[in-house]
Parts: sequence; C-alpha cells; structure tokens
Amino acid sequence: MTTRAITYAEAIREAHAQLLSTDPRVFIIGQGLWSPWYAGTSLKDIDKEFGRDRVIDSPVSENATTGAAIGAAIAGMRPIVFHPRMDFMLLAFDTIINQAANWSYIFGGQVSVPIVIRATINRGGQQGAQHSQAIQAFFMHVPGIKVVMPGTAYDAKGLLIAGIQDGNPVMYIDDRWLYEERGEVPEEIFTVAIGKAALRRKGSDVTIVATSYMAAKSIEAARILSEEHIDAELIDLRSIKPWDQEMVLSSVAKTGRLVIADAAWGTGGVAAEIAATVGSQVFDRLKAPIQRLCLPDAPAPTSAALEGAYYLKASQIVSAVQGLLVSK
Amino acid sequence: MTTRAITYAEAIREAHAQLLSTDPRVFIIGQGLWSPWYAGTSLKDIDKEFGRDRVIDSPVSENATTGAAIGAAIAGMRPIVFHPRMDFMLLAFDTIINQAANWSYIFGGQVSVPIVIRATINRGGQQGAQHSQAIQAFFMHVPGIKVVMPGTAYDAKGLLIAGIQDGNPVMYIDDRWLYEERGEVPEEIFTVAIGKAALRRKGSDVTIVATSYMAAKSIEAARILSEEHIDAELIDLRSIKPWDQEMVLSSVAKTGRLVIADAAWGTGGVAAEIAATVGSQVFDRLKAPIQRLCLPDAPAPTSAALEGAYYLKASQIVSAVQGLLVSK
Amino acid sequence: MKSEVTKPPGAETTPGGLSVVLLRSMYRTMLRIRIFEERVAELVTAGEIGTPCHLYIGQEAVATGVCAALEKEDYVWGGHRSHGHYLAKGGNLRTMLAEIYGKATGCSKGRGGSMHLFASDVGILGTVPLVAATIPLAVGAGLASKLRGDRRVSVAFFGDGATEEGVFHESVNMAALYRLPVIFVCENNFYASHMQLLERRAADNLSKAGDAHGITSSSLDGNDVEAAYRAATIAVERARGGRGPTLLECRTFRWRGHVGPSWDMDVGVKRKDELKDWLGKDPVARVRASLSDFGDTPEGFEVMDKEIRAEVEKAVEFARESEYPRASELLDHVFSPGAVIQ
Amino acid sequence: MKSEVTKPPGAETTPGGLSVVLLRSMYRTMLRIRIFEERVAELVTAGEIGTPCHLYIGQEAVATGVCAALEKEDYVWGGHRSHGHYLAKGGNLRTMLAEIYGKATGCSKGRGGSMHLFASDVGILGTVPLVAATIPLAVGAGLASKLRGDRRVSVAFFGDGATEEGVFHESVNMAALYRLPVIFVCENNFYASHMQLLERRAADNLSKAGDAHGITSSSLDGNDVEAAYRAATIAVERARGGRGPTLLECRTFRWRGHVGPSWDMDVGVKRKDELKDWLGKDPVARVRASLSDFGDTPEGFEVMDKEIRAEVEKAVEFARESEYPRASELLDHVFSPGAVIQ
Ligand SMILES: Cc1ncc(C[n+]2csc(CCOP(=O)(O)OP(=O)(O)O)c2C)c(N)n1
Ligand SMILES: Cc1ncc(C[n+]2csc(CCOP(=O)(O)OP(=O)(O)O)c2C)c(N)n1
Ligand SMILES: [Mg+2]
Ligand SMILES: [Mg+2]
Repeated sequence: MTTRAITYAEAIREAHAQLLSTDPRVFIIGQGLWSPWYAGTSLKDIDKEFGRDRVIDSPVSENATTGAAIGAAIAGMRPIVFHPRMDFMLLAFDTIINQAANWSYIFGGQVSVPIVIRATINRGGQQGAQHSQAIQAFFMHVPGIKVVMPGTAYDAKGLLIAGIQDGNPVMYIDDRWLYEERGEVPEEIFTVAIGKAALRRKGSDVTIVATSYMAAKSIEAARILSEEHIDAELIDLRSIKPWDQEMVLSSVAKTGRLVIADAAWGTGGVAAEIAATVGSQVFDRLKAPIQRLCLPDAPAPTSAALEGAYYLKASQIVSAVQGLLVSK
Repeated sequence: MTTRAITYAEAIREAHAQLLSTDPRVFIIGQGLWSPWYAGTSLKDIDKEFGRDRVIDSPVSENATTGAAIGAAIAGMRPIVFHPRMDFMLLAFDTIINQAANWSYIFGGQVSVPIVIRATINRGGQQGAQHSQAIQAFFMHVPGIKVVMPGTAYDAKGLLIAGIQDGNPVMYIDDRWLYEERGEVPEEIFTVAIGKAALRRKGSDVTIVATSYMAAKSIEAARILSEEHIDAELIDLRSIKPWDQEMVLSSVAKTGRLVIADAAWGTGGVAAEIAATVGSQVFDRLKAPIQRLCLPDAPAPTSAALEGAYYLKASQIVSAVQGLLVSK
Repeated sequence: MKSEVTKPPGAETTPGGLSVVLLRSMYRTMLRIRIFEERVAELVTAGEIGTPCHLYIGQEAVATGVCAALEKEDYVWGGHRSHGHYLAKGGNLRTMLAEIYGKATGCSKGRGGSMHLFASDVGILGTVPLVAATIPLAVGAGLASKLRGDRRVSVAFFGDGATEEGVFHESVNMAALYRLPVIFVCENNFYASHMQLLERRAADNLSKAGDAHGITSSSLDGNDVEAAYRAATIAVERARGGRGPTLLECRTFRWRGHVGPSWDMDVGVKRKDELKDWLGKDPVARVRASLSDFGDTPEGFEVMDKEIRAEVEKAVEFARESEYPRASELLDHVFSPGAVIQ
Repeated sequence: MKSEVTKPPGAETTPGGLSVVLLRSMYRTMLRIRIFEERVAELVTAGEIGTPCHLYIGQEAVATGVCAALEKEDYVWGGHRSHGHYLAKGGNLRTMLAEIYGKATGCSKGRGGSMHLFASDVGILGTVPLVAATIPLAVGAGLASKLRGDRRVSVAFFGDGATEEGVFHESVNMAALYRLPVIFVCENNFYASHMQLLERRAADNLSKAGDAHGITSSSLDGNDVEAAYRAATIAVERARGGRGPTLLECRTFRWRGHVGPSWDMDVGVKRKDELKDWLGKDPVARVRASLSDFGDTPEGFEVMDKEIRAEVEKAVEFARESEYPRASELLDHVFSPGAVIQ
C-alpha cells in the first residue's frame, strides 16, 4: 500500500470520504457537519463533496439523531453518527445503551446494528466541566458495543473503516488534541483490527499501556526514560472493548511492571479494568504494584491556571515509571 | 434506640415518611408514586399520607423529572427523585452527570445540590435486557456524586436519611430482590455514614467484599464455607463512592485473599475498581489473585432457562473462594 | 338487506367506501389478535407464561387498520404492548407464542419474551419496552428509505405516555424537517400504567404536537377500524409521495390492566367507569356487526372463530413442546456481525 | 415635543404606557451589557481572555425587558450566551469579568468561565452551556416555589436551538401540568451555531409549542425592550397568581459569530444579508431614540456611556489584578455540603 504522511484529522476525513465513495449504505449524521469548524478539519467540506443528503447536519437533538442513525442501521444502512463533543452524547445514552447495544441480543442475533458512533473528546481551552469529558469507561462497561480510541493517524483511518465494516455498534472516540499529529497512512481503504493493540516500543523494564492521547504522550515519556536507561515497553491499546489482553498480559508477564495511562477519570475507569485483569492474570509475575495514571476525580475546571494542573503530562508518566522502579 | 424487625421495603418507606414528616423541604417525585405496585411496598400509600403535592407521580419524562428535582434542590429543597427501574434513568444521564454532579464544582462550591436520586434495580421475572440493569458502575466513575447501595433493612433506612442529610447529590440504589428481607431497624431517624462499609463477619482465610444483594448472598456463602472450615471475612460495601478503602484494605492485608461480588457486569464495573485499588495498595500482602464475581458480559435474557444461568448464586461465591484457596 | 343480490360477492363496499372483502380480512386479523391474547391471558393466569405481557385487547382496530394500509416491505416498530402490531403486520403467531414461553423456537430465540418481538421478513424491525425508544428508530428507517429511494414507509406505534418522552418531539421534528416517509401512530388509550392522561399533561390535545412541528396530524376513533385504515392510507400516500410524515392520534382504550390479564389491577373507580363505556365500543364487535349487515352469518363467524382457536391451540402445543435455549448459549448473540438486514 | 413641560420628571410614559424612568433604567442596563460585551470582544481578540465567550450583542432587549419585570428574589437560569441575563438580573459585573479571566475572585471562583455564571444573591442559580440543560432546572425551581408558596417566579432563558432538545417539551409539559410559576423565554435568534432555523425545523412556528402543551404563549419582537417587558410582566402576574407558565418567543438576532468576537466566523452569505437587516433594528439605539423623544440629551447619554465605560475599565483592572486559583485547590468544591441555598 502506498502511504504518505497526513494528519490525524485528515486521516479521519479520508476514511469518511472513502467509505462514502465505496458504500452507498454509508451516510453521516450529527451536529456540525455543515460547519467549517465543528469537527475541526476532520470533516472539512465533506458535505460539499458528497452532498447534504448523505452528510446531514442535524437539529440539536442528540437523542433522536442517534436513534435515527440506529434505526437506519437496523434497516440496512451503515451510518456514522457524529457527536462533536462526547459530553453531549449523554443525552443519547438510552438509545445507545438500551437500544443499539442490546438489539442483537434481544432478538437472538437475527439482526445487527452496523453503526459507528463517533464521539470526539474536545477538552481544554477553558471550556470547563461540560465540554471536556472523556467517558470511554461507560461504554467499556456495556456489553454489545465495541469501543475504539485511535491514537495515531494510521489508526484513526483504519479503525473507522473497521468500525463500519464490523457490522456491530462501534463507539469510535477521537481526540481533538491529536488532530494535527502526523503519521504515515495508506492511501487505500484498509482496516485496523478491532481488539488488537499496537506495540509502539519494545522494552524490558516496565510496560506502559496507554489509550489514545496518552499513547502519544507515552512515546515522549519513553524517550525521556530511555535517556535514564529505563527501557519501557509501550502498548497503545487502540481498542478499549474488546481490549488486547494477550498483548498486555504477555508484556507484563515479561516486564513485571505496569503503568496504565488513560486521560479520563481514574475511579471506575478503563485503567481500573486493565489493572484488575492484569493483577489477577499475571499475579505471580508482578514485581511491583500496578500504577494508574488518570485525571483527578474532579470535573474539568475552566481557569487556565487549574487546567494546567488538571491535565496529564508526559512528565507524570515518567515519574510514575520511576516510582515503580524505585519501589522495587 | 428502639428497634424492631421490618422488611427492607418497609425500612425504605419509613425513611421516606420520617423525612417527609420532619423536613418541609423534602418531597418525592418520580414515576409510580401513586401506584399501588410500582415501588413494591417501599412507598405504599405514601401519597395518601403526605398528599400528592409532596409525593408527585410524574409524566413519563425521566429527563425533565430528574432535572426538575435537581432544580428544586438547587433552589433549596431536598427532593428524592425516584426511578422505579434503573434502566429508565439512562434518559436522565445528562441532567444527573452533566448538571447535578458538576453544579457545585462549576460554581466554585457556592451551591450544593442536596438531592437523593433513588434508582431501583428491578430484574429477573423474564423482563429482559431493558428492565434488568444494575449500572452502579457508571456513577462510581463520575466525580461529584456519591453512590450508596444498601443490602439490609437497617442500611436501607439509614442510608436514605444520610443521603438527604448529606447535602450533595447521592445516588441511592435499592434492589427489589431484597424487599422482603427482614432486619432490626431503629424506629427513630438515624443515619448510616456514607463511605463506611459494614463488617458482616470476621474471618481470617479470605475477604469477601460484596455489594447490596450480593452481600446478602455472601452471608449464605460464608455459612457454607464455615462448614468446610473456611473462615471468610465478609464486608458489605454499602457505599460505592466513596467506598471504605480503609476497612477493605486492612481486611485484605490480614487475609491475603479477596473475592469481590457485585451483581452487575464485570468489565469496567465496581469490582474492577476495588480489585485495582486493593491490588496496588496491599500488593505485598496478597497471597492469591483477586477474584471478581459479576454478571456475564451480556444483556439480561428473558427466557427463564437463561435467566437461571445469568444471575449469580451463593454457590458461585463458595466456588470462587474455594478456587482461591486451592490456588495457593 | 343492504347488499344487493346482483353484486358479485366481494364487490360490496361499506358506506365509507371500504371493500367488504378487506373489512372481512381486517375482522379476521382483529379477531385473531383478540383470541390470541385472551389465550395468553389464560396462560398467564395459569402460571404457564412468566414474561410480562401487556395485552392489546380493546385496541385491535388500530394495529389492524394501520397495517392493512401497508405493504409487506414497509416497516413497523412497537413497544411493550405489541402483540397486536406483530400479528397485524403479518408476524408468525406460533413463533411469537414460543417467544412468550421463552423457547428457543421463539421469534427472538427466547431472548426477548413478550416485550421484544421481531420479524424482519414482514418488516417488523423491533418492539421494545423502553417507552418511546422505537420512535427515533422508526425515523431512522424512514431516513434509510428516503436515502435509498425505495419508497418504504416506516410506522412507529406508541402510546399516549410515550409522547411525554422528549425524544418523541425530537423525532417528529426530524421527520418533518427531512420530509421522511414516517407515520407516527399514537394509540391514546388515556392511561400510562395507572396514570390517567390528565394526570400527565395539561390538556387532552395530543394531535396538536403535529402543528407544533409543522406536520399533518389528525385525531380519530381508534376503535373504528375503517377510520384507522382510511387515515393510514392517506398517510401512506403522503409518505410514499415524498410529502412527509403524519401524526395519527388514535383514541382507544385497553380493557385489561397495564400488564397481565387482570381487569382491575391498576384500576381506580374512575377507570372502571371509563372501562364500562369503552366495553360498549368493542372494536371487534363493531366490525362483526357491519359484516352481519353485509350478510355474513353467525355460522360463518363461528367457523372463523374455530379456525383461529385451532391455530392458537396448535401454537400453544408448539410452544409447550419447543426446547428452551441452552444455558451454554447464554453469551451467544451479544454481537451478530453477519445479521445485517438488506 | 411629546412630553408635557408641566409633568414632573419621571411621570412621563411611553405610548405603550411604560414609565420613562423605567425605560431609562432599562436603557442603562442594555447599554451596560453592550459596552461590557464589546470590551470582552476586544479582550478576546487581544488574547487576554481565553475562555469561550458567546456574545449577547444584539439581543440586549430580551434579558433587560424580562428581568425588569422580575423581583430580586425571582430565579433566572441561562445557557452559554448569558452575560446579558446575568447583568440584567443584577449580577456583579466585576466578578463576572474576573470569572471570564479565570480568576479566583470570579463569580464562580474560576471554575466556570464565561459559560458558567452564578449569583444566588440576585436569583441567578446557574447558567451552563449544555443546550437546554437549565430548562428543567428552572421548572424545578418553580416547583420549589410552589411547594413553599413563596411566589417566586423562575425564568428559563434559552435559544431557538434549545427547543430541539426533547427536554424542552418535557419541561413545558410538566410546568403546564403543575401550573408552575415558570416563564420560558425562548430567544429565537434564528441560528443555532451555523444552522439557520429552517435547517433545523420544518416551520418558523416556535410559539406553537405552547399550544401543544396547553399553555399561553406569544411571539414578540425581541428587539423591542418595551414589548419584552410588557409580555414578561403579564407572564409574571400569571405565574404569581398561580395561573401557570408562559412561553415567550422573542425574535431577535445575535450580531457576532456563534462564539467569540468575530462578525462572520460562521456566517454564510445568507446570514450576512439578515445581519444587515437586523443591524438596522439595533435594540439599544431604538430605546435611545425613544428617550431622545422624551428629551434625554446627547450629553446625558454621553455621561451614562462614560460612567459605564469607567465601570467596565475598573472591572478589567480588577480582573487583571486578581489571583488565579491555586493548583493546590484543584480538587476543592467537588462537593459542598454546606452550601445549600435557602
Ligand atoms: C423510558 C421508560 N420509562 C418508564 C417505563 C415504565 N412504563 C412501562 S409502560 C409505561 C406506560 C406507557 O404508557 P403508554 O405509552 O400510554 O402505553 P400503554 O401502556 O398505554 O400502551 C411506563 C411508564 C418504561 N418502560 N420506559
Ligand atoms: C446538548 C448540547 N448539544 C450541542 C451543543 C453545542 N452547541 C453549543 S451552542 C449551540 C447552539 C445553540 O443554539 P441556540 O439554542 O439557538 O442558542 P444561541 O447560540 O443562538 O444563543 C450548540 C448546538 C451543546 N452545547 N449542548
Ligand atoms: Mg397509554
Ligand atoms: Mg439561536
């Protein structure tokens, strides 16, 4: 496959465009699709390219919009429903969790809901508590829905296409803080397998498992650590549900140490599930307590002064790893 | 205090009645409050006793009903908003999670939301996926809201009163499967401290931490285990957020073994958080991997044949403990 | 008397212009729903059925009249009280009953029970008990139809209570805005569980929601199958013609309690009085009377009744004899990537 | 000309019957909002303010007219575009600006920014940017008022976009059903972000939502402060008299982009044309013209203008000089059990 360096946002756009071009069942619906700025550059002019029949900017009705996308999926389409901010999606939880996630099960597998629910984490910028959330943990908890969180341009494209091809409800969570990150991305349509993590760096001292934005930060951290002769193995989880237990468990079995970095609330979060699973599955191989690196248990503040303290930095990953190695 | 044996449902009703009698700011709103059967016996004739102004059976509008209760709380009342089935509450997630849980923080602590959001787990009976959920994990994940889950008549009363007196949003989760359980309950108004677990049985071989209905099942399990000379320490968590880390950690530090039982989905659930915390906090004292006993990662089926396989039994707690002790 | 001897049988029409053949076929549908549900009521009372059953008895004309105006390819969506919608749209009676028994042969493979019915072969894309939940899904199916240009109509059946869920309004607005081929059929039976309509809203004016969202709406006698059929036919034409959605308020009454076979489980004195009135407006008896006017005989009705009862008894046998799903299959069907509807 | 010389100053009334004293005070409020926001716009452009600011410029008459009809104890609730509501209801200008700067002295202690404003001393129980979120809360405050019998009125300010959230309808229904002292003030500025009204609904008929829920509603010129005041006064009387809620559609226009100071950030050609029209209907200029008719002089206006500008500049200084919240306080205020409003 021919690749070239494009941004994360461009990769998202390309995935949408290629899906729209190749599959007449695909359409996009959600807020901001006719706006030049709602989705950043990730859907730039997509309405102009594919027409406003298939790129539908919706009323401010998250519940019905999402429900309509689900209904269309049940009726054989392959919609992508877009939530420009994950926070707003709370209004659509009934239709996502009670309906989409259950539909296959309650009808004994006679019908699937081939939908991608795209939710963007859009935080920072002094926007505050209702415009900053990263609530992937909710969806990890719910059977019947898959959850992916690309951290690179490559995965941003490949996972979106995989999501549409999957045939089941897939929650696709992208992060505005990654939109300008560049990476090599194939020009063609391709998929990244849902449920498979990516080994970003081989190492022997400690395993870092990170999601999305924190995977990017972890690369930075691993570099700093290597200067201190700490050899971190870095796993970008990519899929939250199902997640790649095999890769994570065998890495921790090898290194004996684990730091989990997820830029969301810690308590009851994604990192808790990984820690719980690893803690019981490779119990005998753990050399040190598993460390979770997550947001503090507080809503996002607005003041720039507090935002600086709230969000996670690569240096915190570095410290967490150092702490682990000192403790043993 | 004078106590007498009453049922869990009667204890809930008594708490409501005493709150309504003693605090003019208290009112109840939600679906089924004028029905003889929606809330089981837990609110029997409460409308007749206190009048339909203060006991308001609402339209089928979970979002606005919950939002109205939140607004009334902000304006100085002490409402209890009732969701006769936890599943329906998904429609009110925006107002609970984006609003109630954030309100204090976003306004710098100048205002609190003194509300109890009561949600009933009402499962079984071949009702299926949309009428069976136990989604406490969602709320454990959210800062700004406390979560309690009484497992006895005593706690059912004491935690409800504590919830109203707390002055913050408190999610109170009761379980229909416990409504007929009897226990000694004080006649007077009293509170059970939010955040404090209850030690139901002292033991030395293994710690069982259980929530609500599973705490009741664990008493049964502990009895069976004791016949096999396995001495289980049993902790009824009672509060999910904050949860009693002190009691749990010191117990596991002593026994070295932990089984967590929560009758909800396992992945990303309450048990994951407890396992993750214990795993890292008493790392050196653990003699065996922590076991989680939760519902399978599937929606609730309807067929009685499948329901039997889906829900947890005391025997499964027994097996989990046995498995732990064998493994070491 | 009213039919002329010279007309070939079937050419007669009612004063409202409906062919008697169609009326007879609708009568059969209504009767089939009635008999099926009365049998279910008995089986619940007998303890043979355990899943919660919300009986449609008393409302048969709505499902029947509306579905008679639809093609097999058209979609319908329902709620907790949908046995009638399922049968009227052509769902298989036997597999629905097996489903209610929790058997693996059920229309939802024993995972759904009475409240989760499915028959995509006849356009039933799902009925679920979360109030109002299928309303936006119906809009989505209408959107699918519009995008594909396949002229399918999508019908949402829901109760008066469902109009209190905000998503009802969101959905009507979207359907109006995109002029989708959707029919919103609100069965106003004046109760949501134990709550009378005016305990839940300020005015008995449900069809005004149509005006608020700029769509055509009407209010009709939901116990008159001809009225339901006529209104639905117009709505279907409008939908297929690309002229957008319709809201139909069908005023009717359920005879039994909110759930289960009881006649008075959640009944206050008030409802008892109302019920008496409504029992006098029995939609099935009404059609039967019309058909009698056209010469249908008691013997003929007897035959039909017997046929249906026999069919239902066979279904009971089938359901009883069917196997339960196996515990080992508990985790099946959480995902079903291959099961995409075309 | 229009005022008679013999009348004592202040006894004059407008043709609509409004006292000129009140009109002058409303003018001051409107001008204060205008000047404040224009300064905020500059400070955003200068990069001094970082939190997203949704400017109210062009809509000043609505907040001003409505709040003039309220008592201090009455409640108001707002959204993302609520600087105007906050000032009109009597919120402290200095602490709002400090809040926008993210300072610890802010009205929300630096945790809220422009989109989360609070001043319970004057009944502002919260403005938050989740569209429609405060509508049910306003209903709840109305319910509190009814339960206590304290005759307080609760006002929800929200945009046309907010009516698309189902909770708007749920809330109006509840307020109607319980006859709560609530006023739903929909500021229809014809846009929700980049989307024109008719891209989001089938008809320009927002006030019909009142009919659908059985409450009084009206549609009015939101750039006419007298009209807003009059309509609100009637609604307040209705509410205090226990006669239930009112829906007011106030038709107006925002001059700036959806967010920030830009004039055209999300503007298609269409909006540009509309904007030209609406600039001609400047609500502030309109009142100024009326007051001029009553003899208010350019010099008088100049003085008022200067006073306000001086106040705003002082606030800028205050905000600049205030401290940021400390990082060590990051976890404060997640709970605040003692902070119960009476
Ligand atoms: C979202 C949600 N809220 C509440 C319920 C509980 N519930 C089940 S049926 C029902 C009444 C529905 O009334 P209506 O829509 O009029 O239908 P009907 O039962 O009269 O056919 C309610 C409130 C539910 N199933 N789902
Ligand atoms: C629940 C929710 N959905 C979407 C948004 C994004 N959003 C912010 S403002 C806005 C437009 C609101 O329009 P309107 O209610 O008319 O208010 P206006 O901006 O015109 O004052 C939208 C869609 C949001 N903040 N909350
Ligand atoms: Mg009804
Ligand atoms: Mg607007």
